[in-house]
Amino acid sequence: MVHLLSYIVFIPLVAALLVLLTPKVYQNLYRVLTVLGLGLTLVLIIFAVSKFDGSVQGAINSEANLQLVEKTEWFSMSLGSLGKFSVDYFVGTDGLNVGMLLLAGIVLLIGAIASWNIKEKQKAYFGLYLLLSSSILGCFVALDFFLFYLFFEFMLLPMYFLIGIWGGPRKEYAAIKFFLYTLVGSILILIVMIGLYNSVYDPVKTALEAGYEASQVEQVQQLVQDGTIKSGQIVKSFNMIHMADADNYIPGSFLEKSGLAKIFGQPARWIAFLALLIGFAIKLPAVPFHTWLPDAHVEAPTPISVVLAGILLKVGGYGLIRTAFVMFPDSAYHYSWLIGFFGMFAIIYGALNALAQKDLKKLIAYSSVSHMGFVLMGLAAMTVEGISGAIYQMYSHGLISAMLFLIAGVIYDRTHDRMIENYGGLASQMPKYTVFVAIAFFASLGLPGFSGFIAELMVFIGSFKSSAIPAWMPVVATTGLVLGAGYYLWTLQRMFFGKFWVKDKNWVNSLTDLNSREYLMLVPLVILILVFGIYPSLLLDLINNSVESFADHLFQFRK
Amino acid sequence: MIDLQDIILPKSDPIIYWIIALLAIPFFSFLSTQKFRSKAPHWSTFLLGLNTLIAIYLTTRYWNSDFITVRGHWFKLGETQITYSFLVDRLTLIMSVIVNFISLLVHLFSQEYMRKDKAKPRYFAFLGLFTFSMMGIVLFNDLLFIFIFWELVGLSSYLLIGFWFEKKSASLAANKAFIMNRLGDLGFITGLMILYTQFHSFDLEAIKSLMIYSEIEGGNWVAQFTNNGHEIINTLDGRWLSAAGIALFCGAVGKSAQFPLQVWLPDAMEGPTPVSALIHAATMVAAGVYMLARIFVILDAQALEVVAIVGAITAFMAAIAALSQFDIKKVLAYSTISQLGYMVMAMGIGAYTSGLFHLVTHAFFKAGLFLSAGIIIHQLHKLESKEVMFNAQDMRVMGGLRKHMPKTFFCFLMCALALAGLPGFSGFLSKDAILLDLAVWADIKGGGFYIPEVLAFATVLFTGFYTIRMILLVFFGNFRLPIIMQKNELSGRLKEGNWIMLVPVAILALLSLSPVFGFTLNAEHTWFVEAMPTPIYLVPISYAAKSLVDVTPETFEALHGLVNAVSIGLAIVGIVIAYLAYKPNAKLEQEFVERREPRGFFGQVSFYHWYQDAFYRKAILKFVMLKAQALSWFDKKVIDGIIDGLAKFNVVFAHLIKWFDRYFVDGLVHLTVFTSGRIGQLTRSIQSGNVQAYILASFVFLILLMLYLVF
Amino acid sequence: MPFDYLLILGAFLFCVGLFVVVTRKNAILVLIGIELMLNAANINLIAFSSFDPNALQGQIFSLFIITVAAAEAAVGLSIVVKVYKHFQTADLDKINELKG
Amino acid sequence: MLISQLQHSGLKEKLASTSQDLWALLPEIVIVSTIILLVVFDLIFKKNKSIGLAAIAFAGLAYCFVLTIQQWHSVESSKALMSGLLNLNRLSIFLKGGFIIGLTMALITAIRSGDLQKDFFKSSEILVMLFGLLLGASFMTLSSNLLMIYISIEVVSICSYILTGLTKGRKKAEAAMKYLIYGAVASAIMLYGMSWLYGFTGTLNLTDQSFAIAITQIPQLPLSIACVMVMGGFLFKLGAFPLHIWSPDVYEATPTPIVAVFSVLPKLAALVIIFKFVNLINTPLIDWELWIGILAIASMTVGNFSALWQKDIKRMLAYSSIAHAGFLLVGILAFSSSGNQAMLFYGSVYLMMNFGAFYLVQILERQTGDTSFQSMKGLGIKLPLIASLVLVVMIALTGLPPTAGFNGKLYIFSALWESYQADGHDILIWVFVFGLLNTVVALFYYLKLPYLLFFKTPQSEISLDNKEISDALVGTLFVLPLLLLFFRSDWFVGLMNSINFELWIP
Repeated sequence: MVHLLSYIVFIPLVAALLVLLTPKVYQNLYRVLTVLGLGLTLVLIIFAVSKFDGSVQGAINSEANLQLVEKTEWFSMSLGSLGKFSVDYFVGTDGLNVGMLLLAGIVLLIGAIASWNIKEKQKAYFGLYLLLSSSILGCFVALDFFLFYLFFEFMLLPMYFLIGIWGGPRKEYAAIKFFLYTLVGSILILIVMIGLYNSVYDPVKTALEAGYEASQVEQVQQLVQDGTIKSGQIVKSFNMIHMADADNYIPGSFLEKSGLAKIFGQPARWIAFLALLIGFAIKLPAVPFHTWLPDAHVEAPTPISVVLAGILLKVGGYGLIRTAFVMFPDSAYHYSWLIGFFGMFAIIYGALNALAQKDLKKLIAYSSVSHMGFVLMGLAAMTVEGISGAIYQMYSHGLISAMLFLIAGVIYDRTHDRMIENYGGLASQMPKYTVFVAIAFFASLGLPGFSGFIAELMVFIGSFKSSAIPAWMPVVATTGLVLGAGYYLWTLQRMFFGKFWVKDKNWVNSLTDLNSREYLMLVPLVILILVFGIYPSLLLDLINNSVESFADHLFQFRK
Repeated sequence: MIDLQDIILPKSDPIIYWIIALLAIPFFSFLSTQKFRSKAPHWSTFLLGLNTLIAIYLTTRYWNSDFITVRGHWFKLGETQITYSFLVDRLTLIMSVIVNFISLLVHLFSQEYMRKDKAKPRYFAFLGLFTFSMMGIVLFNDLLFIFIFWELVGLSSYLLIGFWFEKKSASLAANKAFIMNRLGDLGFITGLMILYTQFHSFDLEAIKSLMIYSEIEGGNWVAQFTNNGHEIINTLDGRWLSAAGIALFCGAVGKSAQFPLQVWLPDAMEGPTPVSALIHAATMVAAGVYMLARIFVILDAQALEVVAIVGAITAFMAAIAALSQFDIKKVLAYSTISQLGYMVMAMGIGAYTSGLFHLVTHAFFKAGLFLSAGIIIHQLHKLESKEVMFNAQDMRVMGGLRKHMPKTFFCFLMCALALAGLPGFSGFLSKDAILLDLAVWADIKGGGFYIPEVLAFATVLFTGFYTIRMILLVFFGNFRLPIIMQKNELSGRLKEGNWIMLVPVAILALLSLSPVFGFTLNAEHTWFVEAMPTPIYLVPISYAAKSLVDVTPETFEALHGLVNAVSIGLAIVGIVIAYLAYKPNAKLEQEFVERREPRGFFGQVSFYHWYQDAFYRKAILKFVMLKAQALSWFDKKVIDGIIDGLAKFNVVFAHLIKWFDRYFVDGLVHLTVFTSGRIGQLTRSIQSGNVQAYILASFVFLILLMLYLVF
Repeated sequence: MPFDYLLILGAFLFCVGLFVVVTRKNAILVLIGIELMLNAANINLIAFSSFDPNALQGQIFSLFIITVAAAEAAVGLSIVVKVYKHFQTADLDKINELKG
Repeated sequence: MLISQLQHSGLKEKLASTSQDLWALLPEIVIVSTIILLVVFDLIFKKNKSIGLAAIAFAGLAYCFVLTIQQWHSVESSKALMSGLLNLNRLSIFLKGGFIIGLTMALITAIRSGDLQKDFFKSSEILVMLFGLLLGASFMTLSSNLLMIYISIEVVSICSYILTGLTKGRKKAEAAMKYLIYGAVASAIMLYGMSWLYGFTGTLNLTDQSFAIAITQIPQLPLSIACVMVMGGFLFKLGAFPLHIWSPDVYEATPTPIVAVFSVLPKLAALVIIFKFVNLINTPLIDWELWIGILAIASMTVGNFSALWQKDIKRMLAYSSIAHAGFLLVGILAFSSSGNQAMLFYGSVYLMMNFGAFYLVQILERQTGDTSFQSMKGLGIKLPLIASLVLVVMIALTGLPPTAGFNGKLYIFSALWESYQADGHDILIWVFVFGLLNTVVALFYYLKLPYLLFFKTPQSEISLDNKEISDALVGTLFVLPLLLLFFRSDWFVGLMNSINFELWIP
């Protein structure tokens, strides 16, 4: 299957079209179509991941590292003396995004099953949902910055409507806040993209343009450096892989490696890195920019907050790795202390906030903020363990937070109330549900045997071992574990243990135990969390080589 | 230069099947017990019996063989290979026998104890889970895996303490236990981080062999080794070496309830008594000491001092606290903390063998004490009814039970005397071994290091005191419950526990006699001490502590007699004082019965366990909760406030722009529209409709154009 | 006759023609004015053709001009007749309904 | 050149060379023969001759088009014909092809024009005159001799006077009158200028060496007077400032198909002549860039600003054609090969736009009866397809992206920019600024029509004949190239690159 990735990305889109085309009378056909579409995508993803062999060696900024690559010219405009403007449809997978792809496939399918009983405006809902899924999958596999940015922006719209229309009481506020936050972020990313675009050229295409063979890349790069190939012939490109390679920068350009250009005194590369960092940190969400997350989660309907927490936060993390860290390794090392600090701060700040929350979903949202702090710290460490820990954390947190939100959804669907103190002693009323809640909570607070522990352990040993961030940071961050245990067990104790008590009497008969659909969603997640907790090399073998070359790529720029 | 890869090469050994069996059976019991609804207890007991047999078989077979390790690869992290490895040596064998045997006895005891409780399958499943995780700690020789099972043990203790989750206090105690353990685990993880950074592996064997090669150069701790080819040199500040030791010890502090993290153990008594017997007496709390034994060789002088001091303090504080408790289980809990303090202190001073010896003996007699207390509580529960409501664990309702339950009394007495450390009982042998080593250690160290010795000997006195006080209050004098309840027929109904509860207690009582370990008063001659020589330190010389091994036997001989005399004397003195204070209708005994809590500062301090619990609740917990509230307020008000403020500012700014726009820009636009309109009118005006006007206009324009161009 | 007198005559005729076209009201008189201007150009051309004796391009050109002028006059008069039929007048000032 | 050939070669050789040149004029000959056929057909048949006439007309056009294409391939560089009278090159062939296509589109518009169609094909007069105009226009592109220029301009003018006045109608008569008088005066002025030029250089043939040499000797004042007067004639034909005043009245009155022809054919032909004239008279005395710059700015401004107030669509389109004339002049202004290509590209796009626009106006006129804006209100709901086509054309006329109009303007302005960077003449910057300003102003009045069509509610119930689908189909045929050219402009640019703009072969 040559165009495997394109099929994966565009099958949900086709399904969306089908959903839009089927008339309103076949009401319940929509959700069946959605589930089928996403199910097929997941099968393809699993097939793709199985074909992906982890042993491929290759520098992170060379195309040798990529697999399942599809590269065709999308459109190009010649602007006379300003050189050629070319954007190509360039998708591929390497260690960094194979995990994300798998996670996206799984969580999207579960989200689709979870939205089984969405009642009003089904056609719009499932259409938007499929649109969202295809843009997410696209975003993960896109390797052309323009394409990546297109999908990144494309995600915003359906999510805005999904929260805005099917959300809770304060849905408009939450949807607008989410939209504006991410928009501001994406503007920063856009600026850097443009800056990068006009300082990076595609050696292969320039070679063809200037009459050399495609293979003489080094010679062409040399020629461009000493200016023999004029700017008219240079073919600019959005290709992320080329952007990562330092000698693909046009001499004297804005973001050139030697960093002559200055903006308010700082080298341009640093400012570009900061802009990307802030842009994706908003999406991640890192602490100062995280306030949209609790609102968005609380107001979003359950399946949407599953997808939001499950995958959308990972797009921020993945974006950080793919754009900020790969393209600006020198400035990444320069700011590593800052990122590490913010990561550690996020862990503790998120945990403390979760401790004080009254609303179960808000609590889970803040716990996501805390867990995403691990990703930041892992990346700041820039060691192999740290980075693979960060990727593993993104993967495992995706699964765990999906399960957590499903659990919150189970209660909300029954009683439309999420306040923790309105319940007591649910264990005796809903024993099976309590088992799943306990598993989710313990997995989330990092009990060994679940995937969360492996990720956190790797992040800790990675960041302690790294010379990029001081040793006290991981040690202070470990207090996050205790706080995590604190708020989870306290919630468990308040809501589930003790005598059965419910604030509103007529909830009693509605608080039934899990039904088969909920099992269908929760059991696979539990199995996955356990499997990836006991046997992590399933994912680690895939990402090992890419992470190693990524770490070497970063390491070169360390003093 | 040794290569890390050679050390962590996968090794396999036929024993692996036995090890897997030892692990799998309890886990299988955890999984399958729920299915056997009513017959669950029998099934899990059968499984545990099987496991104990395997353990005993292994011990007999491999007791004299050298240690066996089995290793395999778990997953690869960049260059470094994360492995799992098992180690079977004498210590592992002994521990596996103890864990399985006591777990078996507790299973047997629980048959009866939990007979009426409908959630029995869940109880036995959790017991199975606990035994599985305990075996995990014992068998694995890999710090990471020890940590993993460390937390699983914490989880199972959480589940068991909070077994009766309807009781709010039980779930609160479970929370406290888990969080306290977690606090300790922070240290454990930090220790892991340090050792991994230095040696790129968690495997204890690798760490030990690499530790030998690491040196201290000018205050820096340098480890040199090659990892499949390319050479690695890791340098850390020398202080991190002791920090690693102390950090790992924190893990033990959390688990074995040492100062300052020992507040959770007394509250853990909320759980069923057999659970306390198994977990909070014999096995789990001992896990900390076992882990210390495992990492004993990589602790440097600094760390060992810390361990010794903490052990001594804990022993002393807990003993004091045990003096004035009402609840029988609380007394036993504090006594456990105190005895654990002894073991940790032993490890701290380098008395590896005597520490372990005390661990083994303590496991037996403390489990016995707990189970016998369980029988008493169980029988008292039988007396409860609607109108007769009382706390079955409170010693004030007991009294004079030796008439009603002679057999329990006899076993209780045997274990209590072992606890007090009277000669003829196993407790005496192990405690004296520790005290002897302590004395030698104090002499060598000199200076301030006499304080632990003083604390230790004081603890011997207090131990004797509270043991006998407990015996007197429970078994002597008259049965106080009917007096309080004014129902005399109650004393008639109090009968002896049935045989299934008495057999385990009896076995444990027998095991707490000294002949089990050797017909001698001197610990040196017991088979246990010979079997377990103290290993030498592998830490770089400049940081290593002076090991007791290379102290000449003569110094031991010199102090031996003196130490024995003093310890026996103090124990007897403690007993006599207790007898005088608490013999039936003695002064203190009367006070004890009426009042809610002991009078006097000393009594208060002891009862409320040095107010440590109160201090924690008020200071730390309140502080954390306040901080959390403040932060969430800050988060809501300030950050959201800023953002909303920004939004409001935008709205205001927008209005400003609108006003500016309407008057200036709009004005401008109107202006341009107006002018373009006027120009339009102008250019249109020449369209007067008269062709001659057209011609004239065109011609004039032409001429104008030409004139402009020419001049 | 000196050469530049001819040129002056041509220029004079051109100005008169233009004057007639612009000032006279009647459409036919305007047409006459146009004819005058065309003839002025003719005079010039014929005068100048004296300078290239062998090709006499100027005179050939003037021949063409005469024929075209005739055609134009014919079409112009027929249109004037049509306009008269509609407006009942040939006064150019009246014929200005198309404006703006 | 003409003279030297006449002297030493006898009549026979002369006849031989002319007959040999005749082969190059095949398309023109075909047009003449179609005219003759039309007249004869009209005389022979009495009743229902419209189909026959139409058939002949279309056949003629088709054959002529085939011949032009054949000629396109045969002629690589420019060739002098008729001993210097005409100058055949790819530019004129390209434009001739454009004129033929334009005329066919006009005839199609005429067919679709309902009642007007009767008097179009009732008798052959209008068709004859149209073909005459086509003949004149093609000769205008060929001519490089003052005499030939004058004759071809006159042929086109007279045909257009007749076309304006032919059909009955009060306004038509008045328009014809004005058109004739104004036209005649303009050609008279041109003639007078030409006579002076002849006087100075002694030869009528622009491409002659003696002409080029003589030009440099003439003092500035007389030369500029002569050139201005000659340019006056050309500007009248182009409909640019200052001789644009006739076009609103004439456009408003004459029937729409004819207006379409008026607005394109004479303009582009005149453009070629101006291009030749300006390039051939290159003396430092006359600063052509300044002249044409001012003319361009003036016509753009006049066209755009006065269009703002129009009540009638055709009158508005008249002003728009004045503005576009200004843009075409900008093409010449650049004096570089890319400038010429841009001019030609803009011209061809202008041709398509205008014919499309007038076709659609014709359709709307057929529905509502008149071409005033008020009557167009709310038609968009009734005729969605036509309205959307109108929208596309209007956007093209303004020069917004999805349509070829944008490409045209883009190439014109980039050519201007490059030439500005080359010689830095500041008039170019003024032209650039005014060009952009006018495009903005254009937005307002162009989008007034679609705005009325779509957003306003119709006052009266308009009875619609149900020919909308077929109208729309033909309409899309006209409008589609506009959209296509935006994406694939390089096909057309490729064609233009092959035209070398070298004019003269000595």
